[in-house]
Amino acid sequence: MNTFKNKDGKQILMAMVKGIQANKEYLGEVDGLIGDGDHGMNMNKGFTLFESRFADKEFSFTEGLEELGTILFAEIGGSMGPIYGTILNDAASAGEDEEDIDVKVLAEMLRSGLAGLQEIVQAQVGDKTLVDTLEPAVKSLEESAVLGEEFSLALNKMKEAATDGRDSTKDMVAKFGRSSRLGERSKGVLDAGATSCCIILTAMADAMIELLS
Amino acid sequence: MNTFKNKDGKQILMAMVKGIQANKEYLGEVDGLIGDGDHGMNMNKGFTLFESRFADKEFSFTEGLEELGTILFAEIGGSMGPIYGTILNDAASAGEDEEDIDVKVLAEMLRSGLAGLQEIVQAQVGDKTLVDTLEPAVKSLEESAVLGEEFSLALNKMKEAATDGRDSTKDMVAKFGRSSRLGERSKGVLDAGATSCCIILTAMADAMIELLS
Amino acid sequence: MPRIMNNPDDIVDEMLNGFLKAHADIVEATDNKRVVKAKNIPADKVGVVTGGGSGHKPAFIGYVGKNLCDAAAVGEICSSPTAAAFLDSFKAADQGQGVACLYGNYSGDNMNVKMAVKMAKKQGITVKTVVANDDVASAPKEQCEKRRGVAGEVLMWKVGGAKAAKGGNLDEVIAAAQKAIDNTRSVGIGLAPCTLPAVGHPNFEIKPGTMEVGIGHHGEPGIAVCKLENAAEMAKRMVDVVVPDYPFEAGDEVVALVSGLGATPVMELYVLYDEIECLLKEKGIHVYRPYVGNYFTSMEMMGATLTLMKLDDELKELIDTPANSMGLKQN
Amino acid sequence: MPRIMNNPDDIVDEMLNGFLKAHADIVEATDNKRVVKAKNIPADKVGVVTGGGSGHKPAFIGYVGKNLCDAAAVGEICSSPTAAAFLDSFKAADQGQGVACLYGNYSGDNMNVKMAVKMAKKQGITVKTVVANDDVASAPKEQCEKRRGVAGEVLMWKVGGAKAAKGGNLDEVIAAAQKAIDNTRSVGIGLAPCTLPAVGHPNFEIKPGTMEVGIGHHGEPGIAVCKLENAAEMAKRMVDVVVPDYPFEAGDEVVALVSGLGATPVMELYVLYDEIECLLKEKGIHVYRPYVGNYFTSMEMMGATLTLMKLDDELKELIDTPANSMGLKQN
Ligand SMILES: Nc1ncnc2c1ncn2[C@@H]1O[C@H](COP(=O)(O)OP(=O)(O)O)[C@@H](O)[C@H]1O
Ligand SMILES: Nc1ncnc2c1ncn2[C@@H]1O[C@H](COP(=O)(O)OP(=O)(O)O)[C@@H](O)[C@H]1O
Ligand SMILES: [Mg+2]
Ligand SMILES: [Mg+2]
Ligand SMILES: [Mg+2]
Ligand SMILES: [Mg+2]
Repeated sequence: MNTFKNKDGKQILMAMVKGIQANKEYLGEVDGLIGDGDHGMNMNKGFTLFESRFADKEFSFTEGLEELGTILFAEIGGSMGPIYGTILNDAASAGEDEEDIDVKVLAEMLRSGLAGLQEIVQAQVGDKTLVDTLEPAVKSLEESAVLGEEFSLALNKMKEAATDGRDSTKDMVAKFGRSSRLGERSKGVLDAGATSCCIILTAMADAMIELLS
Repeated sequence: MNTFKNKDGKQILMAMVKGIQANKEYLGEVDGLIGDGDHGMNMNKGFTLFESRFADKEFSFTEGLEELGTILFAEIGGSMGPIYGTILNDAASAGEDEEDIDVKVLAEMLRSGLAGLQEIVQAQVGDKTLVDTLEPAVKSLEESAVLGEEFSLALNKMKEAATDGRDSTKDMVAKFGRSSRLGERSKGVLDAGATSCCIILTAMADAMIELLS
Repeated sequence: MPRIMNNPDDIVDEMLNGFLKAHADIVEATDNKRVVKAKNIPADKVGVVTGGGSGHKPAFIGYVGKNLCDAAAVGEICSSPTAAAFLDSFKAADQGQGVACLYGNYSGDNMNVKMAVKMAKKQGITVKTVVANDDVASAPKEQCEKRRGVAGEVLMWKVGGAKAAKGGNLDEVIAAAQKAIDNTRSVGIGLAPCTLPAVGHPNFEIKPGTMEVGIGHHGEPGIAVCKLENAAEMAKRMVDVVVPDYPFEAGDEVVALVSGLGATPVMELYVLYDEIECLLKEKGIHVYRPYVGNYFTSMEMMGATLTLMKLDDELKELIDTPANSMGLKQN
Repeated sequence: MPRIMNNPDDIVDEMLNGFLKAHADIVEATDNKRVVKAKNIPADKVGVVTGGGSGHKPAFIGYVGKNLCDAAAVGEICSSPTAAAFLDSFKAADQGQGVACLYGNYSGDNMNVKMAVKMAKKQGITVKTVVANDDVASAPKEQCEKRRGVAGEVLMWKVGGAKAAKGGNLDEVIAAAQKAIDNTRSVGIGLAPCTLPAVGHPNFEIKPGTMEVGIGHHGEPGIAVCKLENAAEMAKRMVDVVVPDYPFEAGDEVVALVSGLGATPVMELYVLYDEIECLLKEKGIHVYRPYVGNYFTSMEMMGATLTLMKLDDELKELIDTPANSMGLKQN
């Protein structure tokens, strides 16, 4: 299949939650190296709050993204509230009228999320933030859509692009956020946001692939 | 010889100073076990102050005791200021008119110091304080005086009495001072004041023995 | 780190409960449990708001009170409050004369404040902002818009709060607070790290026998790691960072604020202040008003910050205005 | 322990230099460098004096000020001031109406105060004393004359200072201070030890994962070592020691003072106070006035003390009297 039903999307959200929960400690460690060590905790708090409120409810993929985004935004604060809140909410808005999600719709949703983010932060590719994961992931999906590739193939390619993007942050000097004050000292380790973004996109893609098969 | 000249007593005082300085850390450790760990520091501060003010001056044994006592009393404070200050000042007063110091004079001096102390503290033998060192030491000197023993022999006996007295505090329960709040928990270790008193008396006796020979 | 806490996830809410009970004469709760407001805000004055992550006591809620901030938004430990909390703080502080939001330069706070200001505008509340960037060690002077806000924020709140209390309009309050922070420079020296309660181990390291010069309030590394120095040397190092940056000069009158980072005994802050005051005097810089104590901390970090603010007549008057909050009481 | 200091032997003198510079509006030096006095002591009032070892900031000099103590004698770290310092404090405080010396029950202080009182008498100054013994854990009730004075001393100074300020004569001041301490009970829980600067290593141990219930302000062990508990359990343990000893009963109005021991973040004190207030409320005990903060510390010890004082009309009035010192400012 090349599409899944938007209304079947709950399990995708739940997989994203599991991805963050399983990596809480790891994300804290990554953030601890050049940030303040709370990234795993912040993300886990928001995603777990979503889980506890919505595990027993029915919701579509876009509804789930919207609710998760709103929780991050309104109840978590920090940098992650506005950043992931904006990405998720804007992605949800772009897809909320769709019954079926295909490569093209997903690409448009994530592009919309990224565009929303870039309205509030100035970070570009190369600045050692989650933009370094998200931008190549979105681009990969867009290319797959143009080429008319299979959804699963597109998702696997996106995962690779996200992973490469994440890894690319290792040799970068941070330009935004807490670690930007380190200058050259910020080199040599992954960016925490780029890492969590890769975890989220990977969990999402894997859950979609399962749904598609 | 069975006497030494009061006016030759500077080296006795300097030996007492060295005794405390050499045991600063040790006294701190002993006090740390059931007190607050500052006994070595407190004693060292007072004795070293005395050294720095009087190393270049001439003074007799009783003058030295008086000056050391006054420094402890007026500049150190804590418990040691009044306690050793009183012992030393009262001992000095009892001997200040003597040209020659013999067993009897020394016994009277230290008895006088102990009596002065007991005017300000209630501790008796058995209460795990420096009284447990000082009282048997004084008694030993008094006995030697009655028996007419050689001064050196008397001093060696006094050292033994002081050491036994110090060691006797090990199995006692503290009744006064900081460690008294420990009750049974104060058993098993020496009392800090009993230990410093033994160090002072031993250094004093050894210096006197040297002076006598 | 042995702590007095229950579930670390609840520490901020429980702290707020205790804070509100302990200081009921000065502050009160609002409908948003992450917003604390001053009691009896005088009518018709410009509202003054701040906010930031928790774990910095007395900052931020400890500066809500008379002639200081009217409301504060409360975040998780070391994490910006939500935009919603900032918005509700604006509402709690607004008396129809607009709101001055005086906060520190951290990316989370910047984003959340920006969004809250937008939302407030839609609801008819005018909010203007001043962003504290007093931490010299966090960026070179040419990029001072990147610098963090640290203990200098306390002086910004003092000045902005006093200006509002004296009847300044929104632009005047903003101008005074902006002048306060523009005239202010800080630097911190860290001696031991802190631990996020929910993480349980320090998230950075200061090797025994070393110190981190220019450390941030969350352990952000500074400009140099060097061997642990004595108080006189530390004082010189701090003065040598802060004084030339502004620069403070002979004849200047300043506020000098020495704040502990949390676990350093207050006794040691006085030792440090004694050295600093002597160095400033040597340079002909006169301390018009000293503040020494725990004014802006990072849980149980050890170390201290030095903050200097150059005074003019207006700033003197505003610094001298009485104030009453948990963190700052002045007659 | 990374410290901000120069030679540890000079830390008290250097701290005093910084303290006097930082609080020149409240205190001033005297001819005895180990005696600090309040500025502008009103004529014709009873003098109020305290004193004790250093390292307990704000105690003792932090409670010298308006409507509090008029002078304080300063000792070495954790060591009683000399008799001479107490005597000079009496002289600094005396306005011809006699002096109330309000201090804590430690053998060094007892000896030095006793001698100083004798010397003062020879010089024509009448001094009467109240010895604080509020620490429940330091001796059984039958031997309460052996108990240590801890944070309850702050309330004794507050009450005694206010009574003197209101024109009470020496016997009235002594009676009020004695009533204050008789109505007061405290207990401390220690989570981490402190280190004497000149010694350089902690002089006692609190094993990780454990806590010392009933710890003294110098690390004197208490009544039990138990596993580290959460805030709710610690609060219960403290309330269960303090409440039945006095005993405080339903309908009682109390002052509740929760003080940090030094390095515990103030945030955690609020968490603890929240729990304590709930437990007291359950018992029908009403907190008339809470104090939460670092009121009596032991350098960088971690942990907290709880102090309760039963109020009557006189004590309420005296507790409510404004005060101004470094450690306690109250309008
Ligand atoms: N201004 C910014 N622009 C883009 N991304 C940012 C910015 N600030 C922070 N980030 C992202 O947020 C991540 C850190 O998140 P987190 O640790 O949760 O927040 P905080 O930095 O407030 O502690 C960084 O690794 C980075 O990817
Ligand atoms: N009330 C007292 N009576 C007799 N000796 C005492 C008393 N208080 C303390 N001491 C002696 O003082 C010693 C402790 O001295 P030190 O550590 O210098 O003072 P502090 O206890 O004030 O820290 C104890 O070991 C004990 O011998
Ligand atoms: Mg972080
Ligand atoms: Mg001791
Ligand atoms: Mg953070
Ligand atoms: Mg001591």
